[in-house]
Amino acid sequence: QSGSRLVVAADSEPRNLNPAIVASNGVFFISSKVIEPLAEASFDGGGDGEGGLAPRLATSWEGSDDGLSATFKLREGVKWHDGQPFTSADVAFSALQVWKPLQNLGRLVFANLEAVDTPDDHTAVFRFAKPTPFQLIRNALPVVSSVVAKHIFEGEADIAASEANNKLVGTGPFRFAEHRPGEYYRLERNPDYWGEGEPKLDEIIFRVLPDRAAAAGALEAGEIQLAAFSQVPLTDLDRISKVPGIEVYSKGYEALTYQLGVEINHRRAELANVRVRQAIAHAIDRDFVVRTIFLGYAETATGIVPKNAPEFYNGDVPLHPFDVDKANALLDEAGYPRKDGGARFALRLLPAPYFTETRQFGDYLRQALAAVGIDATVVNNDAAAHQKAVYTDHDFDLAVAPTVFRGDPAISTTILVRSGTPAGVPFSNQGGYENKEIDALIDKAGETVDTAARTALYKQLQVLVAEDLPIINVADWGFITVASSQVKNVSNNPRWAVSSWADTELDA
Amino acid sequence: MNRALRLLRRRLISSIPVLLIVIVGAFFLLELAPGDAADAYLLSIGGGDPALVQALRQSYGLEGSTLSRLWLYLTSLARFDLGWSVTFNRPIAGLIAERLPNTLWLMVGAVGLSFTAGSLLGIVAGSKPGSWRDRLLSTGSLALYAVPSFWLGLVLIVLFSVQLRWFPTSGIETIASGKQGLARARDIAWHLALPVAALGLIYLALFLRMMRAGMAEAWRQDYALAARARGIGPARIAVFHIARNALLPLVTMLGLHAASMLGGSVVIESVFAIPGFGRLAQEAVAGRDAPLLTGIILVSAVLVILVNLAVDMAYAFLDPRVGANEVVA
Amino acid sequence: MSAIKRLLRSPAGVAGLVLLALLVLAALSAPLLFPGDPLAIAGPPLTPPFTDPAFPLGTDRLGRNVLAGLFHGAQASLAVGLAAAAVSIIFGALVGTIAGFAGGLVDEALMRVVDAFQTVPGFLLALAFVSVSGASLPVVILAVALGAWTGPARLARAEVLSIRERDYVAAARVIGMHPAEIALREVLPNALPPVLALAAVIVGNAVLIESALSFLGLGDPNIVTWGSMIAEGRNVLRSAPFLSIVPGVGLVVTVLGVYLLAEGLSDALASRKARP
Amino acid sequence: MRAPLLAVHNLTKTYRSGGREVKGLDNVSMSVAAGETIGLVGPSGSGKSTLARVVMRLIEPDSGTIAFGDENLGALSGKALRSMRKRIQMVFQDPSAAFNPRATVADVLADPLRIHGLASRAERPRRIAELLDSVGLPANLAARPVHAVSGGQRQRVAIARALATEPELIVLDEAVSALDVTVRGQILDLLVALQRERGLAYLFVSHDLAVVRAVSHRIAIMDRGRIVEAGPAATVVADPQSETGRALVAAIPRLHIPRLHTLQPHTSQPHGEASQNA
Amino acid sequence: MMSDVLASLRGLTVTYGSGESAHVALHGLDLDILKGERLAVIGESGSGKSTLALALGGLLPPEARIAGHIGWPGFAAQPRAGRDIGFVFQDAGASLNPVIPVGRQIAEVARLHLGLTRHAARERARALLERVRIPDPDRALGAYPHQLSGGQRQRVAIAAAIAGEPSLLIADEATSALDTIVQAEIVALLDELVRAEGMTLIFITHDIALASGFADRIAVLHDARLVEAGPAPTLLGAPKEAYTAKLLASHIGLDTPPLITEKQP
Ligand SMILES: Nc1ncnc2c1ncn2[C@@H]1O[C@H](COP(=O)(O)OP(=O)(O)OP(=O)(O)O)[C@@H](O)[C@H]1O
Ligand SMILES: Nc1ncnc2c1ncn2[C@@H]1O[C@H](COP(=O)(O)OP(=O)(O)OP(=O)(O)O)[C@@H](O)[C@H]1O
Ligand SMILES: [Mg+2]
Ligand SMILES: [Mg+2]
Ligand code: NI
Repeated sequence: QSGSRLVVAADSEPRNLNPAIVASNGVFFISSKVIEPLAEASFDGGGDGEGGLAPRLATSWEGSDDGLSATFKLREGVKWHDGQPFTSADVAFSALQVWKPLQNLGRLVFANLEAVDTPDDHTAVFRFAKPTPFQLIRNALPVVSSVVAKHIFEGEADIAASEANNKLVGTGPFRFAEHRPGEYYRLERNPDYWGEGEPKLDEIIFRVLPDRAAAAGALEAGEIQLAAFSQVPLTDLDRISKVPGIEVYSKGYEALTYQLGVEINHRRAELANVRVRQAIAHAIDRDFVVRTIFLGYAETATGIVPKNAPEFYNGDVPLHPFDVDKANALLDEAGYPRKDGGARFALRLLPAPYFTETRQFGDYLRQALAAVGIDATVVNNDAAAHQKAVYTDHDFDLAVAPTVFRGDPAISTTILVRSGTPAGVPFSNQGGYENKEIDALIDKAGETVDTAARTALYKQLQVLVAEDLPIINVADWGFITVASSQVKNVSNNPRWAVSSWADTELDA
Repeated sequence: MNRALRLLRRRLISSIPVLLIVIVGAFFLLELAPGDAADAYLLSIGGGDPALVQALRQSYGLEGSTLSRLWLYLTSLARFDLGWSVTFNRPIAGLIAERLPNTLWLMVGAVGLSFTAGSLLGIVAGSKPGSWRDRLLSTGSLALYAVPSFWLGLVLIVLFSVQLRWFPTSGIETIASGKQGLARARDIAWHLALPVAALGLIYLALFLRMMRAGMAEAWRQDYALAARARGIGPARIAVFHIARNALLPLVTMLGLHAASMLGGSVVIESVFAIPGFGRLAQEAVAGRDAPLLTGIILVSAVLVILVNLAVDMAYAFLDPRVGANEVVA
Repeated sequence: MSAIKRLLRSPAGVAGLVLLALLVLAALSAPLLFPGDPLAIAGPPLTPPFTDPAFPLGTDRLGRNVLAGLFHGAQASLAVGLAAAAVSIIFGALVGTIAGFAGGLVDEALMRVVDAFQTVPGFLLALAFVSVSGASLPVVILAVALGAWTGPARLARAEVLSIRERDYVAAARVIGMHPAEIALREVLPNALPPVLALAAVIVGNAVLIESALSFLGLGDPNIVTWGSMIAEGRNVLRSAPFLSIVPGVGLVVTVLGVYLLAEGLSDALASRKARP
Repeated sequence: MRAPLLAVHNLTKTYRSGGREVKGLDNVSMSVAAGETIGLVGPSGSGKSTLARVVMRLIEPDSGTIAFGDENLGALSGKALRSMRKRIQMVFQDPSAAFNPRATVADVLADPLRIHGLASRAERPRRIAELLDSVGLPANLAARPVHAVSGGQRQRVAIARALATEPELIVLDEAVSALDVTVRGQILDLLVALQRERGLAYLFVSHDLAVVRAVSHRIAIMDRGRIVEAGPAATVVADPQSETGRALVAAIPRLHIPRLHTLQPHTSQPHGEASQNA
Repeated sequence: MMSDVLASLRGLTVTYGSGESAHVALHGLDLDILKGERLAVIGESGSGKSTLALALGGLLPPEARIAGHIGWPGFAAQPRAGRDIGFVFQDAGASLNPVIPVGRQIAEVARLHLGLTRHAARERARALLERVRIPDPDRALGAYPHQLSGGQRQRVAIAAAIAGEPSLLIADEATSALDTIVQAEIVALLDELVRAEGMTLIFITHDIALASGFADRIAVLHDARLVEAGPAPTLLGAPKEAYTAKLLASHIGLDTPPLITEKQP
């Protein structure tokens, strides 16, 4: 059908739109329609016969037993938006010139990538200097493997600063048409797309709407048809779900799980005491948080791996259920009795500023801590100041962090508890926590090529973390998509909002 | 008009040190803030490693001292180059040129609305001080003034966009409509109706009350009594003799409030998703983009100075006494 | 007739006084009527008003008592307003007076600084300042003062300049009074009242600016202010409008009160001037 | 003639405003002897107030000298100038503008006593009462705010303030112009009496030649910043030499009391007719 | 006919304000104003002179309450300010609108009361400026009040007051803000105009000498009451009331004996 235009709310305009360089959801949200990864997350089977991955630019993948190579068979007959053919040279270029040296997550995943062999136009063989678990590569594919065109970037002195990063040329179902800063991005149908009968839409417009309440209004007024990433405030969902012609989806974010965690500065004597940390864990009513702050659109967390990652999840860990008396007893035991005023000690609590929920949880945590005699002051910073205070200057006692589980614990989870990360790295262990046992376990898992053995190590890690609580995980949450009922095929994969939308349709 | 020219020259000369203070102040404000552009960026992309942080700092030119950066900035300003925005990865001049018109339209609309409606209603209210009409108008407008603008904006959206669907909820024009010329102007006006109302209604009270007070004051002047003594009717006195005198302080206030209105648009732009100056400034602050914020503040200061110049000219036009010492006859 | 008597005679002034008295009463009684932290989670979230006698005005998103917030918010709003007004008046009057007395280069330099602050949109400045310094009550107060001190500075300077030319200052010089004494005893006491009358306007603006900052997420999270209540309530503007209407009414009453009082005050001061 | 008490030489003062220059004083020289009253008259804007204020060192002249007794008054500054002020005082035209709006009569009179150390704190109430008495005011007026007494009384308070430092010269700038005629007569009588008792000298500024004539020994006529004519009061009035002098004399309204020669309505020219060609 | 009564005031009482702050500015005034006469009203500050003038023109402020009766036997109907009664106030600078050229201010009156066209009214304004002896009236038409000297401003105010060809002209301290030289000029002008146009003049002043110069009759006000009124020669030559005599005695003229001994001490 023709003339179908999908208007979507977007809440930010990334300064670098190239997903091969910036692997973040804000970038993927727009660019994933233009630039494709080797494989995408899926609710069902994958190219290697195992669950969870669907082929995109790669049709199949296989890792060697020694963990020193991985082979990708590439899709044939794919053309770049400018008409050039897509070949293995593009993959090699992307991996060696972009993912490994430039990409925020690729730098870690491909740290040991040495070379990419291209025996033919449709085969790419990744060679690693040290054994690299294929489980990790595989899990990371949807996030780290966005392929860019070699002929576009080749010869650029500084790829990271290239103009081409914001005028994307990809292989995806939509071509980048225009960006009116502050107003919208417009993507148009790629008539030469490899997917048969795809894309179904003629045009996608990402309309920049920074205010969440405004997005809800625009949706109701019919000015936009879709708002993903909870752009419609959770509190408004109950009402808006009753508006005829509007659907609410909570599926489609399974591989984009955000984790609400309390980061702890272990340099504070009180917080270095495990009893105090346990007391704090007991002081938090996780059910209340899920029910009231997330209005049920979340799950209580048991540790650093969310339930949404069944491959690694271990629910059989020490839990710290909500128990104010227990918390008080632990604090008394730890040697911090209530003083005259009823407070044991004072803390500074820095909630991360980017989500309403993290802030609200900050407000809640202040109250929860007050109930056990800890006097917390909430410090409200903007993003830059928060980054500086928590991750560079370590000038905090507790921080609320929305960390992301990215398919494999090695990508962005173990960094939360492994000691030795230099200052300045966000969402890493900046609390100065150091546990030899945990460090050794993480290092071992990093070298373990065998999938089962590696998985077991991570399950054990969850137990250790739950016992010692270097970080307190409270809830795991996804997002909500609200769309006009005209929009079809919504939320049909675990990373739907940041996938290609090749099959998304709009009923007349 | 030689007295106008004299005024102009004096104004321009005295604005040079003012702009210098503004530039240096704005620059330091962000330079001294906790966190820099690299910090802001890193969080926005969800993390990275230490080497990336280093690379970012280097590519943003954040290595030298604050003073050396200020010097660099000033020298580039001297070449009429506003610099490069790391947040947007674009030249600042282009960025500002793109956003400024939207804010200007909003301001012009809001000022036009509040000034004309305010002064007209002020004449109505001030022509009979103490009457119920006067009380209603002046207290009612004050109540509007006391409503936070963002809240008024949201209520207008709910009422007129979502419920009645008379106006669009947000944006400056219909997206990707391809409209040109007059059709586009109409489209923009239609989009601006609500934000202009939200901002204009707030300031309406200011002008209304000032006009009303000015009218009351002017009525007490001898020339009002003299006009009555010459047999001129009250309506004619109000409109032809008093209103113009009462308008003078309003014009002055227009200049004084130009800056505050520009500030007020920050919130309105955010509510109505208008890609304007205010939002750009917010993003500059969030991104710790000192050159961008300085550029924005500099341009708004220049704008305010220009408005004040225009106000002075208008004042000189309205009040023959300004700057004149020559004696005729 | 004293200025106070005249104030009590103007309907605007009396209305303003009554509104503000109510507000002060609410602020003072807040800790008595609602002891404890008004931010404490007290009941089920989003209780509509007039349904639960324990929460006459309902509860918010997290189950906090809206009525308690309203009363404690009065305290915070008044505190922000008064402190901001005090800071800007004191600082502004100081700068203005120095400029007025010193004249010459000092005057010129100070007035250029005043100009600079006046050409920068005050809210932009406040926004940048709070983002950069971290949102806490003192910072918000300073941010408001940053945009508000120029008014008092200009007015103080103008008053000093005009009073300096009055005959009674000349008379003081004639009897040989020391310039410092002239400044302190003859000029300042007569220059300050109109400057003080500006306070009311600043209080009103401060309350509004605080609410706008809260709207943009830059309020002090440890304190209830009406601004933060409205800012939070706006997310549920449609489903629970009372959450933003209740504090909104508080805000309107406050600003209305201070403006009416300001009007009454300026009338009272003006008629004193007009007296022969 | 004795050495003059006040002597000014070649005083010049030019006001600049909006690019225009106005000669406030143009090369003015004059003197006042002890115990003498000099009347200064002239049309509006002729520079009378400028001269009075320059003499008082309230306005700085562009050039010229001011000598008072043996002192070079024009060159004094700071403490020296302030202590010199004891000897030369001033009374202003508008009795309501010349007092701090917050002061009481006692405050006003205590200030000069305190500043020049003329009376200890304990003696002040008595001195204030004496001062009030010397200008014909009751002592109980001291507690009243200055703005709560009548215009005539206020001008008496102003004179008392000037007398407090026991000066040798008082400059009176239109000191009686704002008063009703009946009050004006009383104040003039008071001034003359004080002069007789204390040997005060006055520089009496007024635009009303008749009043000046009534109280001055000598009269100086100013026009456009210059002294165009000066001489003994009787002479100047009887036979003005300057154009301005003649115009001033002609313009004074004469009280015309007819001898009841006719009860017909009056149809003659007004008595100031000569002014039309001034 | 000199004895025709133009206006007759009976028991005229004007009170400002009410309650405890009420202030009686005129108290039981009985006075006839004769057609064609020149009546001088004298009195000290606050005696009620301006109040009387405003009451005659119906221009009292809203806070004034008026009692008693003002009859206008000299007019067919209630006289209108501007058309039948012209006013000149003390401060000419303040009684002219600062932002309107003086020519327009005069022409406005002429258009309003004489029904002239815009052009004719302008011509009349020009003629009036010439009549009040403003040099270069063509230029003065477009001048703003601040561009004129004090005396010229008062002349313009007079021109505006007589632009409607009123038969009664009230001049309230029209000369007391001016210096003596200019005062004499303006008095001469008024005197001449009134005679030439056959207008009745009420000349309000605090200066008894000025009044004595050209008034037919004089009314003396004191403390809100009419002390006495009568033909100028009678009143000046043989005042009936002590207050009038005191006013006369207080006058200082050139022939008043000096208060000092003229020799130098
Ligand atoms: N501060 C000033 N700035 C500019 N011009 C001034 C100033 N003071 C006085 N003048 C001008 O200087 C001239 C002399 O003024 P001055 O006040 O001395 O006159 P005067 O004789 O006292 O007049 P009057 O009788 O009206 O009081 C006038 O033309 C006046 O306009
Ligand atoms: N609008 C008013 N409100 C209250 N009192 C007034 C008002 N106008 C005049 N008065 C008072 O009424 C009395 C008479 O005033 P009026 O102006 O008639 O006096 P006047 O003889 O014209 O005095 P002057 O010579 O000072 O002009 C005065 O005491 C004055 O204070
Ligand atoms: Mg003078
Ligand atoms: Mg009067
Ligand atoms: Ni005669």
